[in-house]
Amino acid sequence: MSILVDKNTRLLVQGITGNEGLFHTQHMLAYGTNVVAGVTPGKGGGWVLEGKVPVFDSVRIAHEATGVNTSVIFVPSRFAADAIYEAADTGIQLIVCITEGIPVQDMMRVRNYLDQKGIRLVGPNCPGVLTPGEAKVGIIPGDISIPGNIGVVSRSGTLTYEVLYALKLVGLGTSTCVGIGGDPINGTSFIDVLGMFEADPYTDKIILIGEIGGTDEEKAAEYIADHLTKPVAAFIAGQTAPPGKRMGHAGAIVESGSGTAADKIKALQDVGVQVASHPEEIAELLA
Amino acid sequence: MSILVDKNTRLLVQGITGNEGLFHTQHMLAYGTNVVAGVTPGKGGGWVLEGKVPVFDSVRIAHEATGVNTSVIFVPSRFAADAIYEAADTGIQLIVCITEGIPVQDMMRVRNYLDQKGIRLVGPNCPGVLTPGEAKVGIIPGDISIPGNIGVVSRSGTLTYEVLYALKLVGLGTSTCVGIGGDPINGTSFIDVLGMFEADPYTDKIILIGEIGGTDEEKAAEYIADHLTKPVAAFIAGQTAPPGKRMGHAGAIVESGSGTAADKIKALQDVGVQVASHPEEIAELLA
Amino acid sequence: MKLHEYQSKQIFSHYGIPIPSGRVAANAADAKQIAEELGGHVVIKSQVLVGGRGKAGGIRLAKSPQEAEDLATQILGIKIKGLPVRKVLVDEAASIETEIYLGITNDRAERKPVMMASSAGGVEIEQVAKETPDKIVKVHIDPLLGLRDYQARDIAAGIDLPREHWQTFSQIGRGLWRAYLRSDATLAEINPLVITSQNRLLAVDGKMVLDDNALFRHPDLAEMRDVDVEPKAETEARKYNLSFIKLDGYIGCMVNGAGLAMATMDIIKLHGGKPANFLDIGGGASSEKVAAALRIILSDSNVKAVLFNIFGGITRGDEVARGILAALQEVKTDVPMVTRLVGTNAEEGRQILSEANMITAETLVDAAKKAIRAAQGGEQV
Amino acid sequence: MKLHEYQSKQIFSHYGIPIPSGRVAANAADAKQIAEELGGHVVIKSQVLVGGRGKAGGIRLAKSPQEAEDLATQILGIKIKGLPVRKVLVDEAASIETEIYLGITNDRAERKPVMMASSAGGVEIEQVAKETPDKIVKVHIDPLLGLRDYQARDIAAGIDLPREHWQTFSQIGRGLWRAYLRSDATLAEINPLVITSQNRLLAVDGKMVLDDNALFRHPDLAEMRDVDVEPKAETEARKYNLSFIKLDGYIGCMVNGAGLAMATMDIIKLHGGKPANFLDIGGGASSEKVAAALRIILSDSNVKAVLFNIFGGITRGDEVARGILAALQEVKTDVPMVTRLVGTNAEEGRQILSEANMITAETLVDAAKKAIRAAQGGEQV
Repeated sequence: MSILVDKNTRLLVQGITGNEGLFHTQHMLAYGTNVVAGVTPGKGGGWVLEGKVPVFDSVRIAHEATGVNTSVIFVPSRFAADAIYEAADTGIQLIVCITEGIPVQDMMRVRNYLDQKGIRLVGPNCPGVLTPGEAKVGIIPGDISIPGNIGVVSRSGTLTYEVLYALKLVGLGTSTCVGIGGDPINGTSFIDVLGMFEADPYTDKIILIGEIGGTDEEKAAEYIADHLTKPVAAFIAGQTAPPGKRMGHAGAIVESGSGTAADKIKALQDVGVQVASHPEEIAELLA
Repeated sequence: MSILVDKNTRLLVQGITGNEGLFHTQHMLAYGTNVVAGVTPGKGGGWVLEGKVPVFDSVRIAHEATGVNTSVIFVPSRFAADAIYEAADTGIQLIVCITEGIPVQDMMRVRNYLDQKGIRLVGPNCPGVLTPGEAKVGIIPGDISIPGNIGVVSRSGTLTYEVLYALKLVGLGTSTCVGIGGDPINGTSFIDVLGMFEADPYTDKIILIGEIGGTDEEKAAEYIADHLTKPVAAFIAGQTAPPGKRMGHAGAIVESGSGTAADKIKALQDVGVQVASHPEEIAELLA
Repeated sequence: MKLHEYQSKQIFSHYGIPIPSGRVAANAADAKQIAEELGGHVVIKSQVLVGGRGKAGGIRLAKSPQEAEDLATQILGIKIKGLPVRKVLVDEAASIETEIYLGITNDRAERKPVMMASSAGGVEIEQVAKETPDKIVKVHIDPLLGLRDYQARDIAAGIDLPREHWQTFSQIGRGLWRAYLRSDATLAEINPLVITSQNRLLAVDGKMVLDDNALFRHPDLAEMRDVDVEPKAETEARKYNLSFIKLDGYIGCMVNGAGLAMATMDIIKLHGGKPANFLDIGGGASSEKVAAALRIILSDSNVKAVLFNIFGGITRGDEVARGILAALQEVKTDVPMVTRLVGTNAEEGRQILSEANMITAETLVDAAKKAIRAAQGGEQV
Repeated sequence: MKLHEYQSKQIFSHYGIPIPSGRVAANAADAKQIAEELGGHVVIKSQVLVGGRGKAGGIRLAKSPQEAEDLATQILGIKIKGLPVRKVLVDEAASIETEIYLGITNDRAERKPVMMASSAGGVEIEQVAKETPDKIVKVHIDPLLGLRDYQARDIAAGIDLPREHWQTFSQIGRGLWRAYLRSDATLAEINPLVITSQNRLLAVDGKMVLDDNALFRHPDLAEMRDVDVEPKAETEARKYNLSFIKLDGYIGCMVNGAGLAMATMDIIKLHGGKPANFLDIGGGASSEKVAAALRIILSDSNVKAVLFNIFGGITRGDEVARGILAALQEVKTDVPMVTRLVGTNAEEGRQILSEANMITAETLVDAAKKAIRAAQGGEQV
């Protein structure tokens, strides 16, 4: 159970025949995720991974043939916005976009379009969603986390893996881990996921992993104060980041003095969130 | 009471200082319509019609200052789409656009935008809405109709006046007359108005005045069969119109054999609507 | 406003759609010259704004510059559906393997542009729609978002286009969308879009119709209007902002309002007459406008009577009557005139007109009957 | 990617925004020549990608071509915030009555572009935002619909622009929106937009920042990149698709993942060290990529130790370890290396590395401490 993805997920992989798509489809299948179809335009009619997953020319055909309900996108950045529209127009209600480097104006249009339709996008530029023991949608390594009662939401990739792994090492498990992605405009915010975790009976504690740039963490702090009853611990990366520089993630930038780690940490601490001074400490805070 | 406009209408006139706008504002005021504000960008701060109506620079300012709830638009066609967006973005829930000649691609964008926001547009290229004895929003002459129980909905202007006047001559009155306009893409369809009349306790009978082009009348016929209990009489103009030519109205054109008067008349007759052979006959059909 | 094939294809080319090499010629010598430049093997295509050019002998293949000249001479001498051919397009001949239809138009019912394609290209889409509707693939385009790439691919798959062509087809689809969008077209179609024996996609024939209401933002396109091909009277009417369409009857009509104008034509027909035109003089009715309209109506020698049908609304009937009288001072004629004035100040208006040499009527039916009788010479006053 | 003033203004001009006459010059003789063409009264503006040019003496007025040459010579010799001036823009001098700010940027929180204006132009908008926030007018733009004319007028009214300028201001607003949209900008600002003493609106200074991720669709704009102004190491890193930012510390960092890379820098700082760089080597970790990254890190002579922090996820730890070893074969160095490998096959990876001459660590804290100690010469293995 938990949130977003689980045993009922019927997954479509957009861009399944690309290097990334194929590699991670293999890992998702190995984890037990119910990958039912893939799409690569022009390659419909074939199968991949020794006949395990059929490939279709379009999301519409894949949807009609297999009844997918979730899509994960691995297509290159210049085609990714189109892939999101295709999934959305076909009526897929949950879209997870792994692709990094989508132009930000494309994402503003995509996000405004999806909001009108009420369709949930996770990402882009994210590691995806993992519900340990049930489904892995994206690229989070499956073996670094065990089932448990801690919900994890993060803007980062490997930093999140650190935390999942640190939790596992002390015997703590995860209900669902959601990577919301490092882009300035994304589909799902901290607040969205915090709300889901609060409502989820399988989640008892929450970890939030933020970083510099934007004000999503500050908004999350407000939301925590107003709506959350479950304990939250956090870590914010980028205390030493210089202003005006993008730290790898397109969204990780301190602009005009706003979006600093110090501001975010203060906002979270002000509402009673424990903020770890380094990622490994989070496990201790929740232990 | 009746539909769309009444004593509670607080009307804004967009393009109030233009020839058309000013002339018709005078007539609307003379009729007793509650015209509370006008907008002409760059002329804010003045008054028109001997201090009867204040002029503002923008809809937002007019709305804040006077609490308008309905707007009627008289601005030239190249600025009309922008005027609709301005009214819609300010949160005005009923917009009546008189302007003729708005590019059809503009109207497709406008209509799709308004549908997302749930805002009602009547027109463009329409004579407006008249609820006799209560409010006149647009250019329908006030003295050709008396209050009564007949709802009139039409794609035409003067042809509608003919019908209102013919009704008046035999002592029949109108609940509300709605000119939905002669453009191929408009804000309000026959179906929308038929539904309102069916729900309106002040309307007992309905007149529908259609013309060649499109399939709005055919859809209205289906809707009448499925949803209407009140009697409907109709007239369809353009039986002698040659194919492929726009008959004055941008939307009045028989294309690829579709949109003919014969098709529309048959569709209406098939669902029991009495169709007059000439406009003056309608009054007799409902008498 | 309809564009000629050569104009439409120029626009297509601007948006990256591949078209054959070629140029337009107004005389046979030029056609020969162009054919020489193109290597001799060309197609000569009459540029007239009607369909069925092929059947009418308006499209011919030439194997040499000399043959091109001869054929151009022939084609420039014919009329197609009554329209004289004044220009021919000389295009490099393509060897065609497959013909596809691809077009964008406005879907009124859905209030969105719709892209349509069919593997039965080279035939008018209306005919395909009637005979084999399942061969047409349709995709609606979100007017705020524009055509998406995946939609173009869906269409390619829908018409069973070989996969090797999907990418080029998508580019052509995108180009057509941009041509449609940026020209404010109401129709942009490539018919046929062919696959050549060299396995290339090529827009061999094209058609665009532009939104007259949007021409103000396309002065370059507005200049493309070919006024030679429309009745002189319609060109003249546009000058005065009158909405006029010539018909083949004998009762001239002058009406305020498009719907009422159509209803007036209908009622003339209902009573056995034939309208000579559609004419909406719009709001107001200044004597200049009425005079211009009257001149245009009377320029048609078939017209045996004129029916004025005016609903006085905001415009008062007596004013309109005076406008008509002033116009009659200017335009001398002995064609009988029937006037029906209704609405505001109609009584005063009728008074004014009856003092002039005009037949007046009260109802529309009455007016139609009187006009028909007058046209037949039965009643001069 | 930041554009120079002269590049930004070229783009503005393309979209119909009025800019002063002027050209860019790389030497004083050209500056003199341009000043002559412009009539002598010009402004010489250093083209460097930082703010505060005026205060640094990088913007000067010249009253004659000779003065222009002299000033250009001076300005082309200075550095502004560490950046050498390699080009000057020579613009016709405008007599300025009023200075306005007008800009478009992305509002992350609203997920929409936002147009901002202020009557306090000529000052950085951040400063206005801090000191007199009520002087800033903001309007959000629907990304699917684009800037509406009424919004531009609302802004003009909001900053109390005299009405006579509203129409031109709206045109400039529309032009700026199109420049922003069609260049895939993340920032497009005119500062100041001035009203001249001839009562004309003129974009006297401008700035654009483009979205690096969108440059693939703007090859013409991509060519505008001025690689002279960024640290050589960053140019080099871009070649290998490495995300690298030079800092002023002494511990080089090589990490997979941007968040983890930041966290690594943070923890070095937390324990009293100073990171020399941010570096994300991304997924995988081929020996070529690791080698390139290592060369880039070591090209900074301040670097006294290197910390590898790798989380083995899909990429296995032993593979990464071999990549590092192979890279070390290529790049000979005696700078001490600390490696922390966690996750999948980390144990095997650590084994491989400890056999080489590397310091290994288990936790991030441990790694940071060891790297700091190594940098201070306290521990070589």
